Amino acid sequence: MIALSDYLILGAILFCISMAGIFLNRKNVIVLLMSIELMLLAVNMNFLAFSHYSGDIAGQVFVFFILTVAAAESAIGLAILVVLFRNIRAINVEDMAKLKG
Amino acid sequence: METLALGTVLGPLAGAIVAGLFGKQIGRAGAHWVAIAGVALSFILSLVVFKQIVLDSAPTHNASVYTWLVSGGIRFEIGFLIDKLTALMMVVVTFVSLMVHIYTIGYMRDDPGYQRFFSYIALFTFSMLMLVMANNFLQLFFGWEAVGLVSYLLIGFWYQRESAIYANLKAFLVNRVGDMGFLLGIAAVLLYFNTLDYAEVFQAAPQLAQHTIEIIPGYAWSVMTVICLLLFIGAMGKSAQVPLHVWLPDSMEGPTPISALIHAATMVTAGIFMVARMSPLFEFSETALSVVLVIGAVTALFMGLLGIVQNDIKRVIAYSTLSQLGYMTVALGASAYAAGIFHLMTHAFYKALLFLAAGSVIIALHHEQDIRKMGGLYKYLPWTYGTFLIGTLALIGFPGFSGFFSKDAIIEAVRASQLAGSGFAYAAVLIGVFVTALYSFRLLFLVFHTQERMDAHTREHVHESPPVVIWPLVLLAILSVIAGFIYIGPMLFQGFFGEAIFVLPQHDVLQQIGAQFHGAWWFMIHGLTGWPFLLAMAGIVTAWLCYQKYPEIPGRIQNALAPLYRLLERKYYFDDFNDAVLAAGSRAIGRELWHGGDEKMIDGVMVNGTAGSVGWLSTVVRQVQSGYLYHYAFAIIIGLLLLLGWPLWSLFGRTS
Amino acid sequence: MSAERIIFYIFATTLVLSALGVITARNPVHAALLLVLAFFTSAALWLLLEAEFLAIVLVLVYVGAVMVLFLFVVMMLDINIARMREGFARYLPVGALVAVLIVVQMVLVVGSRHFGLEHAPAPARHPADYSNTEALGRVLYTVYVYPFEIAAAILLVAIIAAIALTLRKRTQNTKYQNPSEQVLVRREDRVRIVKMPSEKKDERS
Amino acid sequence: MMPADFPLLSLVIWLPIFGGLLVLALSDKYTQAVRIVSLSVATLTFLLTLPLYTQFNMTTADMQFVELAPWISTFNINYHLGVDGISMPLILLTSFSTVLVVLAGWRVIEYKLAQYMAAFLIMEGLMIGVFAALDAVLFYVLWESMLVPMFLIIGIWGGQRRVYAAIKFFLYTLIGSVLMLVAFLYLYYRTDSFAILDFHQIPQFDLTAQILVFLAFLTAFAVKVPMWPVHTWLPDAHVEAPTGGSVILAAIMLKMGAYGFLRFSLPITPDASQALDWLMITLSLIAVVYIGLVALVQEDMKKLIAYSSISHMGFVTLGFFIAFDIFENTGSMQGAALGVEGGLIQMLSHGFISAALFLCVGVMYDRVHSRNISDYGGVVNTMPVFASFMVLFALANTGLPGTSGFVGEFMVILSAIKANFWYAALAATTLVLGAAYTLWMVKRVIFGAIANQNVAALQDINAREFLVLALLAVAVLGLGLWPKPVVDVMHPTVQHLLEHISQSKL
Amino acid sequence: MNSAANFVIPDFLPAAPEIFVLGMACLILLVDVYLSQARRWITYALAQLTLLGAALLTIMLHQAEPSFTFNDSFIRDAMGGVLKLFIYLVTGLVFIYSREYLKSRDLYRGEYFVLSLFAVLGMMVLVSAHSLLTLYLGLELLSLSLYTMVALQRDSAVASEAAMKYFVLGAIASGMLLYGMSILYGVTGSLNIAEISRSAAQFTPGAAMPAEMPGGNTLFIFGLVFIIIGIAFKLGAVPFHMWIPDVYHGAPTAVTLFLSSAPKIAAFAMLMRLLAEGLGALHGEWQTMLIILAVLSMAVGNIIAIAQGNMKRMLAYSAIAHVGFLLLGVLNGTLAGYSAAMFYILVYALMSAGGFGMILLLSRAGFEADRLEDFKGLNQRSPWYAFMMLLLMFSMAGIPPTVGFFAKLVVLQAAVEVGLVWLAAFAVLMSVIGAYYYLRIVKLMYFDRTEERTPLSAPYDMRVALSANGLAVLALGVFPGPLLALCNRVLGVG
Repeated sequence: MIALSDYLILGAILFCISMAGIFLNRKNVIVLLMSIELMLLAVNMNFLAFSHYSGDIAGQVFVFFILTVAAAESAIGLAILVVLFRNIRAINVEDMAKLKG
Repeated sequence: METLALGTVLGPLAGAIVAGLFGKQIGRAGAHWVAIAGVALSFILSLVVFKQIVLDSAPTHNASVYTWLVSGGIRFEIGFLIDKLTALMMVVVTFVSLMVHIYTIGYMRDDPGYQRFFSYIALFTFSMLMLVMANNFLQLFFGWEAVGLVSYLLIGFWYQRESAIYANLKAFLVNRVGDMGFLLGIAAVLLYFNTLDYAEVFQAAPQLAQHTIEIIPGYAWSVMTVICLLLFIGAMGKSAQVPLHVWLPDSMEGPTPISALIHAATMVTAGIFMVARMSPLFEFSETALSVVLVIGAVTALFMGLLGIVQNDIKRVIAYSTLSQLGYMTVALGASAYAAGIFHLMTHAFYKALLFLAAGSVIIALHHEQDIRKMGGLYKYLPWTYGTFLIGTLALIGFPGFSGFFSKDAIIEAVRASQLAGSGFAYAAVLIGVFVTALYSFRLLFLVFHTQERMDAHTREHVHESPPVVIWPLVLLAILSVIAGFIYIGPMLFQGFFGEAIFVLPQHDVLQQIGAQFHGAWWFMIHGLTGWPFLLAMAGIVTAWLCYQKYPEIPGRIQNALAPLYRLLERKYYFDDFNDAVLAAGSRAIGRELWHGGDEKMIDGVMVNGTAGSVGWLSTVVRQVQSGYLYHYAFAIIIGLLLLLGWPLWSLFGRTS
Repeated sequence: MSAERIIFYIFATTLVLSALGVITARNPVHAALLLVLAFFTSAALWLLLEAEFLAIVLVLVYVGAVMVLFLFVVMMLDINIARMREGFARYLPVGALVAVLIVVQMVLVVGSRHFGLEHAPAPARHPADYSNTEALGRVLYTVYVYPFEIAAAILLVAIIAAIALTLRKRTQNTKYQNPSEQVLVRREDRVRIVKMPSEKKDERS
Repeated sequence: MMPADFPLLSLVIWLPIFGGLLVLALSDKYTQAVRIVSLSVATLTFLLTLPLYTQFNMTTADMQFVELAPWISTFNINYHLGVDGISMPLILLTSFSTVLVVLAGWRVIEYKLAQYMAAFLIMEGLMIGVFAALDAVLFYVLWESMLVPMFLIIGIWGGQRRVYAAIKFFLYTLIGSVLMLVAFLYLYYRTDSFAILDFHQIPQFDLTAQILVFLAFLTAFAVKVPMWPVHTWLPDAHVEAPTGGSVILAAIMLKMGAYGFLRFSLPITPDASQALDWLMITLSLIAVVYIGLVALVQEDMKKLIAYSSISHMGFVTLGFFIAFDIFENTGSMQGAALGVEGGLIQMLSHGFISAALFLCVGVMYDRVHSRNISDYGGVVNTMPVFASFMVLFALANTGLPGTSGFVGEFMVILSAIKANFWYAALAATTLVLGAAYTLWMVKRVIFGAIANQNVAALQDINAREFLVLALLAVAVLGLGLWPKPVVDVMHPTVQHLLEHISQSKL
Repeated sequence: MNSAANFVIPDFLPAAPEIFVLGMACLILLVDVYLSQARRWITYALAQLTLLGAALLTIMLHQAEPSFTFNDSFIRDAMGGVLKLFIYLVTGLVFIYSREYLKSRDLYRGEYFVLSLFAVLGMMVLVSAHSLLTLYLGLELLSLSLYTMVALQRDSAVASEAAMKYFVLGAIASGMLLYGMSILYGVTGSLNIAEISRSAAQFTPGAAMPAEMPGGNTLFIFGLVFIIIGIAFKLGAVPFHMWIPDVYHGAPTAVTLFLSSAPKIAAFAMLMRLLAEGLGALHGEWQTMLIILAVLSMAVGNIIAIAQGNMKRMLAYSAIAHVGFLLLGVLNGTLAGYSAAMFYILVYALMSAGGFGMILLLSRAGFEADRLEDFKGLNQRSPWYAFMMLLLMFSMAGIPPTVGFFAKLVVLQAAVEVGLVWLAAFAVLMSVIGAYYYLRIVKLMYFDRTEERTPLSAPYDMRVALSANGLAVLALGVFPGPLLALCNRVLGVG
């Protein structure tokens, strides 16, 4: 039998990996976006696990919407990325530091 | 009586205001007429008062004019107390003042500040009357400060002279030091009597004789002593007793009539008057009396010594004034208040005379004051010479002249006194007599006899002063001769002052003297055999030898006793001490507190320091906003750690 | 050790490893592919959770659309691969430490201590005729109609955004040739002769 | 005779404010109109404040001319006005000084005259409001709003370092008052009311809380008074502010701190006041002596007067806080009353004298454009009339009997000795110090031979300046020769206050 | 348990404003396509009309008693109504202020307005969300629109940088929020806020494990933390504030203006729905967290703002500081406290709109007017607007008689009410530091002289609106009673 905790721990680990990805990544913005996808994946994992173990479908619905939003989000993210690239000819995280202080 | 008093006071005030505010409109003549009218009025009124109170011995008048303010259940009032003492003072003040007014017309004839001057001296008369007629401490203090103010204005009358405005500032400040003590004394009176009205205070005084106060914890002092000493500090300031005497010589920067009126005849005697007025308090503190006695003696002797080395005619007289004030103070200390007042009166006459005569000399020599540039003037200024001689004789106490009676009375009183320090005081006043005679006649010889030392130009223009100057001299001269003879009996030994002056029986020296007093003639004869007379003669002879016969002697003595001479010349280094230590010291402290305390500590460290550090902090903290995305993310993570951390800790801490 | 436990652990490990790979990959393309792998594995895990529909959607929508979009962008923007991993190691220790700390904290909470089987027993399997898709479909347009509409709006915004940000008006930066103009061109159009006075040096200053 | 419920206070608060807005509307296009309107508004306000005195009931300690209207019902904050024997004279002082300020700025101000006049008129309204407010929030609102015009006045029309001075002034006073706000909120929490009089009636008030509240108030009021060591904003502000600004600062704003002590600190936290009176007395005496010495060495006339202001305000706080020692020593409140009323009189008198002295400096500054003592000398030769005024005010500043300066100091010293001889002794040093720094300045500025061409070229004061100074001279002498009418107003209030604070709230 | 069975068509009426805005947004999107630049004003007018219509609908549909629809995932209550109305109002102001700016920067296109309207829609959804799902979706709708708007100035490097940062951080934040929601869902087994609060009621402070719910306490707090992070990010509370300065600074001023005003109100609503209504029972727990956030925000915001030379950046930091104050009101945890916070946020939205509006007023083609120096000597150029700015600045500093003072007063009162006197004292001291940089603006406008003589060119409506905005700050300062009463009433303070 797989315990609910197993899924949750998995989600937790994924979540942390994605966060680590975000603040460890010094260079590539795209990887940031990917990390965000991972983070959402972790959350989805949680929702599904809960909904499964509580026999309530609402969790699945939520995941459904999260997927939708995530898609839209990544679209916009990539669009912004493109604009950024056109402006500074790079997608290095370190190159985005004109605004500071 | 009320109206009389008011008239006496307001007359000069009106004169002062008119002459002061409308001087331009009414012109010079207008100014002096209005001022003189005012003073003359008050002189006449005071004569009336004098007649009623003294001659017809009407009851003492004590009533308040209006209530100044009421606070904390205490009424502060403005009012008059007119008893024999007051009446006498009124007459003296108004008379001398009147004389000076008249004299001024001549003396200040071509001074641009003519109107201002008249308004000042009229104002002075007003203040002085307020002082002497007060029936409570508040008004006393008012008059006290007011005369100080006028003296400030008058010393600085020629405000373009640096020395004058230095002198008047000095005078005011030194007086303020005295006033500080005086004010505290008044406060102490209020504290213990809970009223400022003379009558109530004096009446309650005996009960408080035994009370003690611990100003410095652990030392119980008699309340009376504290009060009296504090009040006497005030007197020291006004009446220029050592060490608060330093202002008086400098005050000679003022016009001569002022020296006569304020710094010889009236204002400086305010202290004496005040102590006499406070006799019901002083009597209950032998300590205070001894202090008064000693300080007076010191002043009397050592200030007299300074008179010998001075070369400015007015300064010589100024130092003699100091010494004479010392005599009066001695009298007070010996509980011979009457004698003190008596000397005050006679001194007022002859010292005013001396100053005015000196003034006349000064005019004659076109404002030359250095006696080394005079000499042989008696043939040019016969009247002046005559009156001056009379004044001098009165001053040294030549038998028959007014000074003789008052001074001898004081000396006798001191001899009879049993207080601590009376021995020293007696010696001091005796030597003082010799000294007085010495410097007075030195002055007389150097000015009127000996060969003429003024330059040719001046000599041609030397001429006797106009009658408006001479008349006051003559009048004062007459009084200087007769006043003593007439009044010694009644004033000293026949209870002239009645209840105005209070003396405990065990202190009443005048009583003892009075026991073998058989009239003025007797007193004169008696005086011829006493030490004072001989010492005075010795003084005259010495002066004759040193300055008339063998003028080279002084130089020799000077070289022989160089250190001593320098000591005298530097006036015992009082001024140097004040300038170098007190004045400069407080300025230095002030500068230190300003730059060090205010600017460096408070502003520098506390205020701007805080502001600066906040600014610095902000420049540091803003570095956190590095602009790097991963730092921002990291901040979020840290926040997460933080918020996650503590509740979990608390929870698992509790469970496990 | 039941079969599905084994399956779970296989996929879970793969998922974690591929996730790690995503954030450590030097080359974004690799990262993207690893992400695809992560999606696949998690899809499998979701099947274990009887969320068939979502599992499929995940594969179709994500792997099929989103990740392709990613790859497309990665290709479109020529990125200097060499600089990709500079300084990664430098921040690794502290980063890892923090990450681990959080994992510990989270696991402390969501671990078996609260969600072990004894607390949350596994539910019974649905019968074979049970359709997850239908179940979702039933509620999606009825109970969740309002969220559904909002989701629609969100997608619309995404479209608008994508266009507004990336669409370039061709007219501005593309050049056309017009041969007839080129033929008809005259000298005056091309050359202009300007008369200028010869200027002296000193006037410059 | 007006009806009892006539909103006189509101009138004198809002009239100048709206007058100021009107002036603002006139703008600099019609400068003459601006002047006339400002003057008439100020004068009218002054005349309207007179009934406060003439119709004042001197037998009761209750608030008079009370107006009460709900303002913010949700926190039961009210538009609550009223005056008693403490605040009423200060209101008159305010309206009086404003007239002078308007006159003083008549021709002198060229840059943005309308804004200048408007600022002063609006500030007048606010200041009167501060003295009349009986609701803590209303009080605070006015108290803070007041800073804004003053900030602008210093900053716009000030001298060289005006920006520094203005910001220093603003933040200094702000940091003080915000803590007072917290105290108000705490008291509201205790009483569920913002009415100041309700604050007075908190039955049980433990000492710690009292002390905290007291300290909060202290920061606010000590900065305003100002007391050592938070006084350093004053010299800067005074020096840099235009003459009018200095006058209002010295004459009114400083009084608000002292007023606050009487209105808040003492009645609300009597036990804390008693516990900390040693501190207050020490600070007051430091103000008298330390600041007196500092004033002695100032080279800038305005700075000197500013420091002398601090020193004189020391008497005010001293007069207030010796009360407790006097209870202990004498067991009666008589002496205390003397001290408190002395302090109040000192406030008024200082209002006149410092204003007068600043105006005098202003008169010279307008001609020579220097405040340095060393740039003057022998002014009397060219400006005799002015010189006599200046000397008069200087002497008043030294506390000469017959001038108002004497009354307060006299009363305070007389009651201080009941608390402790040395308090009185130290306080009395001002007789010497005050005379020293004031008259030394007079000696260097007024007397002596003409120092330089500037002085030689001086014109004596014109009719307008004469009027201003003469008004003040009358006030100074009047208060000095017959303070009774003013003091009588205060008796019931002060008596009531002292009875109140003599009962512990512990 | 909401299931498909026994399904009834939900009542759409309560959501009429949302539906209207959505419809209009789509309409404008279509219309705009066919408009030439010259006719762009039609878009503008339509957008304004949309807001107006929405406002009318909201007012008409207003009712005191809360009512639910869409299976309790949508709530219509008085608070929501008022918040929405203010959102319309502020957005309307934003449109007025931005028009000239957009024109002069080739941003005067349909997208700006459409996206704004979608953002408004998102806010509305957020405001009246009654389930985690709708709340999340509303938040995303809002955020996505905002990301795009920030990047809208395509040729500006800083703008796109700002957008990117905003996007990434925003995504993280929503990820955290979601994680928290998932936990809550797990614990309570429901997405509905009412039910969540019902089960949260069982929460027993102290005990780690209540009987009926395994690990309930721990999990609640666990979820709570993530939820709070999500909210704090949206509000911009330290340490989740990092995006604010960069985004405010980088975004085109017109967008910054929008960003800094209306969404704050929405964020407040989100906070109310989640913390107050959902997890009110955990007040004891989140109060402490909010205290930490409040202290940090006030300190960091005020202190860093001092060092700023750029107006937008400075206002960004001041925004952070203001959030700190807002939290003072919330952490009081009573209705009175919430109403204080609501008052604060509404007032802040007004002030912020006015403040950025002034920047827009001064800016013109090719000149951003976002440096402090650009305000030099404004009093010479235009006394009136200098005065307006003075009012706004003093209001932000919390100096009476402006409304900013009362905003601070009420939240401080709320803090004192729960015995946090030290916190109040700290807050006021921070506000003094804050006063310094607001004063600097006033100093620049009034004390410094400038040679700049170009007259301020702004369309009539903008002048009127801006003046109204400034005067409102003063008027509300003199008569704050009504607005306070309103906040109290809608929150049902007894």
